[in-house]
Amino acid sequence: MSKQLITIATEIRKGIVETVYRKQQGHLGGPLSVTDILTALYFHEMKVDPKNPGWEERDRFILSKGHSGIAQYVTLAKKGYFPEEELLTFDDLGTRLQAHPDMTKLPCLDFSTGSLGQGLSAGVGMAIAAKRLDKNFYTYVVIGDGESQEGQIWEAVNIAQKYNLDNLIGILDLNGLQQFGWTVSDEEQSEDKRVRRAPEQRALEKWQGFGWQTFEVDGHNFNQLLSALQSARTDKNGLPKMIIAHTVKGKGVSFMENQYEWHSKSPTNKEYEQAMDELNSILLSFKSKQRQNTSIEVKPS
Amino acid sequence: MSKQLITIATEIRKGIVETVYRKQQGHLGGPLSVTDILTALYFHEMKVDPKNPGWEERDRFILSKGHSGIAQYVTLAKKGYFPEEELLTFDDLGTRLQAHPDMTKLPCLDFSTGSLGQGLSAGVGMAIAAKRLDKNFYTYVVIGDGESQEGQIWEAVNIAQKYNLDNLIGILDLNGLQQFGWTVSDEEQSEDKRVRRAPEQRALEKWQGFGWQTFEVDGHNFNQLLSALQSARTDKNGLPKMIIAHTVKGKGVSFMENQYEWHSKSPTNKEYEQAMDELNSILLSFKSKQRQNTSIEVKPS
Amino acid sequence: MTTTIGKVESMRSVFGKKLAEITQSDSMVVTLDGDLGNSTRLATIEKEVPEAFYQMGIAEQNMICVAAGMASVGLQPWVCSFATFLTKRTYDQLVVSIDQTMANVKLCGAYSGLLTSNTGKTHHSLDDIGLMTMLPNMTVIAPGDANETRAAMEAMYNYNGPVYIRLTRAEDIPNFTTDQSFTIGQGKVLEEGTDVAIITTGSMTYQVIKAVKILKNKGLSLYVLHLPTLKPIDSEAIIKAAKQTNYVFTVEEHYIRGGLGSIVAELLSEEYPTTVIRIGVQNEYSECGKNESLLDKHGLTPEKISGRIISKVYN
Amino acid sequence: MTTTIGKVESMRSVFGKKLAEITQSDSMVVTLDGDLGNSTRLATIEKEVPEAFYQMGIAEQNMICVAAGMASVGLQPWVCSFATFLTKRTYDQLVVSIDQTMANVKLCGAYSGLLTSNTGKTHHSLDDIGLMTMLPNMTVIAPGDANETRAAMEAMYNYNGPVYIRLTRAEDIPNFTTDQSFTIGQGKVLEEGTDVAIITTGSMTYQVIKAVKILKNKGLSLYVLHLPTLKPIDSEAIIKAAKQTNYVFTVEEHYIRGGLGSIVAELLSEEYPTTVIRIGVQNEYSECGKNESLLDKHGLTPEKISGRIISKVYN
Ligand SMILES: Cc1ncc(C[n+]2csc(CCOP(=O)(O)OP(=O)(O)O)c2C)c(N)n1
Ligand SMILES: Cc1ncc(C[n+]2csc(CCOP(=O)(O)OP(=O)(O)O)c2C)c(N)n1
Ligand SMILES: [Mg+2]
Ligand SMILES: [Mg+2]
Repeated sequence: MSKQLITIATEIRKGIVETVYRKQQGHLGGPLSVTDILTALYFHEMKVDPKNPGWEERDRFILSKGHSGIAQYVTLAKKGYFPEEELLTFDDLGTRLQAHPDMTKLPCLDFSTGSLGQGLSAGVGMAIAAKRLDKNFYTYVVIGDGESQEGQIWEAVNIAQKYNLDNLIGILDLNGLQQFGWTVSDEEQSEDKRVRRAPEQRALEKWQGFGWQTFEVDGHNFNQLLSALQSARTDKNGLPKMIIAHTVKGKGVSFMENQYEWHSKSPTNKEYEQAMDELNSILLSFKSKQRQNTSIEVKPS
Repeated sequence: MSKQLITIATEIRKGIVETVYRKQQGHLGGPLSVTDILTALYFHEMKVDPKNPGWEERDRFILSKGHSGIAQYVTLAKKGYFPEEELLTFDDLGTRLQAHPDMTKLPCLDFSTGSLGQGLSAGVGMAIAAKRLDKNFYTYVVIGDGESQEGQIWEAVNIAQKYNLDNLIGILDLNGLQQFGWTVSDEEQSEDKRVRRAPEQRALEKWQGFGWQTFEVDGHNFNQLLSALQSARTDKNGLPKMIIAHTVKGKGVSFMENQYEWHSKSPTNKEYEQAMDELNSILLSFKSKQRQNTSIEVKPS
Repeated sequence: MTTTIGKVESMRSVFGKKLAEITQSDSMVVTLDGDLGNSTRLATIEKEVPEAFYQMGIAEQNMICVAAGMASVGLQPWVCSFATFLTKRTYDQLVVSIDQTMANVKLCGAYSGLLTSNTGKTHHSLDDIGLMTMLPNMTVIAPGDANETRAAMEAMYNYNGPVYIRLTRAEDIPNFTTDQSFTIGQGKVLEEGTDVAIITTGSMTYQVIKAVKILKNKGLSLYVLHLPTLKPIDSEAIIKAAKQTNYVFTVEEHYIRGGLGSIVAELLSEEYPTTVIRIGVQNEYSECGKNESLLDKHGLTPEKISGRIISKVYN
Repeated sequence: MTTTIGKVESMRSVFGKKLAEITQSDSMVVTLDGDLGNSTRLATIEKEVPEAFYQMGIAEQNMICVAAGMASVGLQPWVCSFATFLTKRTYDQLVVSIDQTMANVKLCGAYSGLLTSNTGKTHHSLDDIGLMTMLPNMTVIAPGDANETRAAMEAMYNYNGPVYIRLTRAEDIPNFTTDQSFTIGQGKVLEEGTDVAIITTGSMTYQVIKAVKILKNKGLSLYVLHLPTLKPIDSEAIIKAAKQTNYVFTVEEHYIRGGLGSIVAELLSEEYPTTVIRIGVQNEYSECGKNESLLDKHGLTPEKISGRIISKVYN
């Protein structure tokens, strides 16, 4: 039985909003921005087995922008790694679901993050290890656009290219916002009502300049995401791959979209209800559309 | 009275070899590689006054690849900042001429370096300060190609572009070697006999990708160096400038050129004599050429 | 002197306001943010003195050296980020570009210790006292309340050289200091007694003040020394505290390896050997949790602190 | 046990050879270089087991996390650079990617202390004991001679978890240990006496052995405890040393703030308060200079060490 990726992603978004609302703590903007990417990876692209999380041949995944951990937890729960009820322990003392992914607590995590800029390097290490050990797994790393300001990212980029890591696939969650960032001028504001931004305008030039193969996609369009992921996986040309995914921070909840304050903020009752209404109506409208055309399906795992 | 830059540079090279030979310690490859750049800066481009090293309006200079400090010391001595005899205190306990430039010991240094990758950031700070204080000085920073592997460089590059620092001029000493680096294949070897290298092949793409204005020059050709420096200084277009200078590590001494072991090694008597012979014959041949054509002259300061 | 407890002021909001004031009054002062201004309250400066606010993005290493470069031209930069990133992510830069050059840079470590708004072990800063006091030219300050933060910032502004200030995110600390001025290097005796000396710093002093109430009820005579400056350390005050009592306890929101307790043990071992018990975070990582749970887990609530002291003294 | 002095072996050359041996015998072992292999002798592996050598360039932060990623897949990476860059430049990475994940990574800090081949203060590593012992899951080793380095490396190889080994560039230390095996966490009593205990580590133990000769001539009875492991610390051995003598001196090529002396003072202040005098680098930066001049400047030659002890004991 296959479910539509959009449905899954929307349900993940609901789980994110629900958890942060109930616990009254955690991040929202970044998790909602990266949801479709996680859905594409866990429900279509990656070779993983929820029943055997330690499987040596599994593809590896690192959420380098670790503050979006809640998005990964909901995704993992939906995929069947652990019961959804455990989500309600998020951020509690003693939980396996730490604010930032902690592999020592939750074994289905391939790496720990939380301090920005380190995950891509760990991915380089995994990709080198795969080559050294003749293993065919791929390593996927999601980084943020704000995170890309960390110099360590560019150290990793350089070494990945030097060692021809075509088994390393990065995804840049390019949502144009970070935690605080820079103010924008009045005319920039009018466009999408954002009042601050992470001024990354040269992502493509930078990654190409450093010798990576790049793909540019709408990070909320599964057709584009999946086809880029497939090319990235199959082009065994010695080049590490970066999928530059244009995304919207807070995606799916109108009043959170492109608003930097929603980086980490807990919804009030009213905000929670509006958010869930909006997400539910996406689900509904998608279900009616579904009857009309066929969309991308989830690979049976 | 003006002296030819090539003559000055060759004399500086002699001073470098002499000092390292006499003290039997220090670096040679990097200092010889950067000598012409330092000569162009101190004897032509920069607005400085050896009699007033603390002059507030002076141009600032940072040797980010601080292990080449001896090259800067000899240059400063030749320029008249301190007596040449002091060079013989290089690396001694109590000296002002530390192995790596130390502004707290030698006041004519604008910044301290030695740990690679930090100097460009300090230059960004000086350039921002100049704008904030409405000062017209320029900030020049020399970095190494090996040094450019440090992620911090790319953090600085990003911020310089964001803050439109067109008063910041970088020079990349692109000599294709670092301390140890990577082995080269047999065919790569034949070209210039180097057995290892710093595999920077994308400098232009990287710097342009990050939004800097670039210039590419032969770092041992004064015509090219000076004209790039002049354009860099006069293009007030909001872009920080990077002069990518192709250089030869160990330049001027045949058996040191392109040989990674000469990164830091002290010459034997015989090697010292041969090196000085070679440098002297450059001086001689240049003096005879000088009679035939006019070359670039030193600006009276 | 016995402590009088005043109103609760948020340390970070006072930090933002005081720094805006300083920045407004002196155009040589500039501020650098590591993309956390809305958390740390450095955002106040962007709002009130925008031309003195520089957003350096998520690139802490560069930020530190930019500040050093600015200082070399005569500016007085104040750099602010979470304590954990400000110190651990940039330690080589702090050494080489700030401390070795004696740059006039003020380093503000917000969200220090365990209380980082429930973000967990990657965000805890439990080693920054150790890190920063190993730097030969650094001055290290950890104020106990908002009032002292304000006074310490004025002193930092007037001091020429690198200073690190360690701030807490906790917002339930009432003012217990009243001094308008702050002398770098000077400890403050909050209680004079003869059985036990408690030496504290930063956010823990208020917990100790509460613990003292419990301990007095148990009939103990207490000497309380609050050390808002960790470097240079007030050796005289520490030795005096040790001499007047039978036991010395130190309390800090920091690892017991390398922090205040370590400094006190180093000093007293040389000058006046005596029992020093270090209360703080043991050799382990912490995790997510609300402020109260984390303090409790690590034995840093008034109840746990007093319990530890009692069990040692009456054992 | 009285020390017998054997032949001089260079610690770095033994390091390169032993690591090449380990790498040859186990294909899960890989090595990572920070562009200093020809200095540190990691180059030996590139020559002898080229497929296990990864040049990571001048990018220490990435190198640390690459090693952590490799370890997560089952490799055992050995990372080597100058101690100062390996620790200070990467401290946040060491915390978050190595220590918090308990990665099976071996960190080799070459050219530690003052003796960095005359490169000056940016290259001195005088804080790495402090830095590395603050990490909850880290094991910290500082062998005293080449023989002990070899044995310690074998122990590191067999231990599952992060280990930091602090190596000296000094090449004039003869072997004074003879053990073929190394037990992590165990100190070695080199001399038993009753007046003064000297506790040492790493490169300084040999200087102390020489100082002991001078001190014996002055009629002092000495207890010498060599601690090649700094974490976990051999508390029992330290307490025993303190109990048998009247004074404890610690000697290390490190700042007296935060290092071995600090660990000893912390422990004894809690367990057995006694006089601890920390001999090491004071609160100041050093500079260029030949090995002998630097040791002399900082009071770390046998003459200076013994002089300091005598003036304290007979003052
Ligand atoms: C080294 C480091 N510096 C600062 C932070 C604090 N921080 C957490 S999230 C964040 C903004 C991240 O922006 P971005 O990477 O664009 O993520 P997204 O927009 O997807 O949330 C910051 C500054 C951190 N976690 N690590
Ligand atoms: C942070 C840091 N890592 C390592 C070193 C050791 N080191 C000194 S010079 C050098 C090689 C530099 O290469 P490059 O920048 O290309 O300089 P050049 O070739 O001009 O000598 C290295 C690795 C250092 N000084 N700082
Ligand atoms: Mg973003
Ligand atoms: Mg080079």
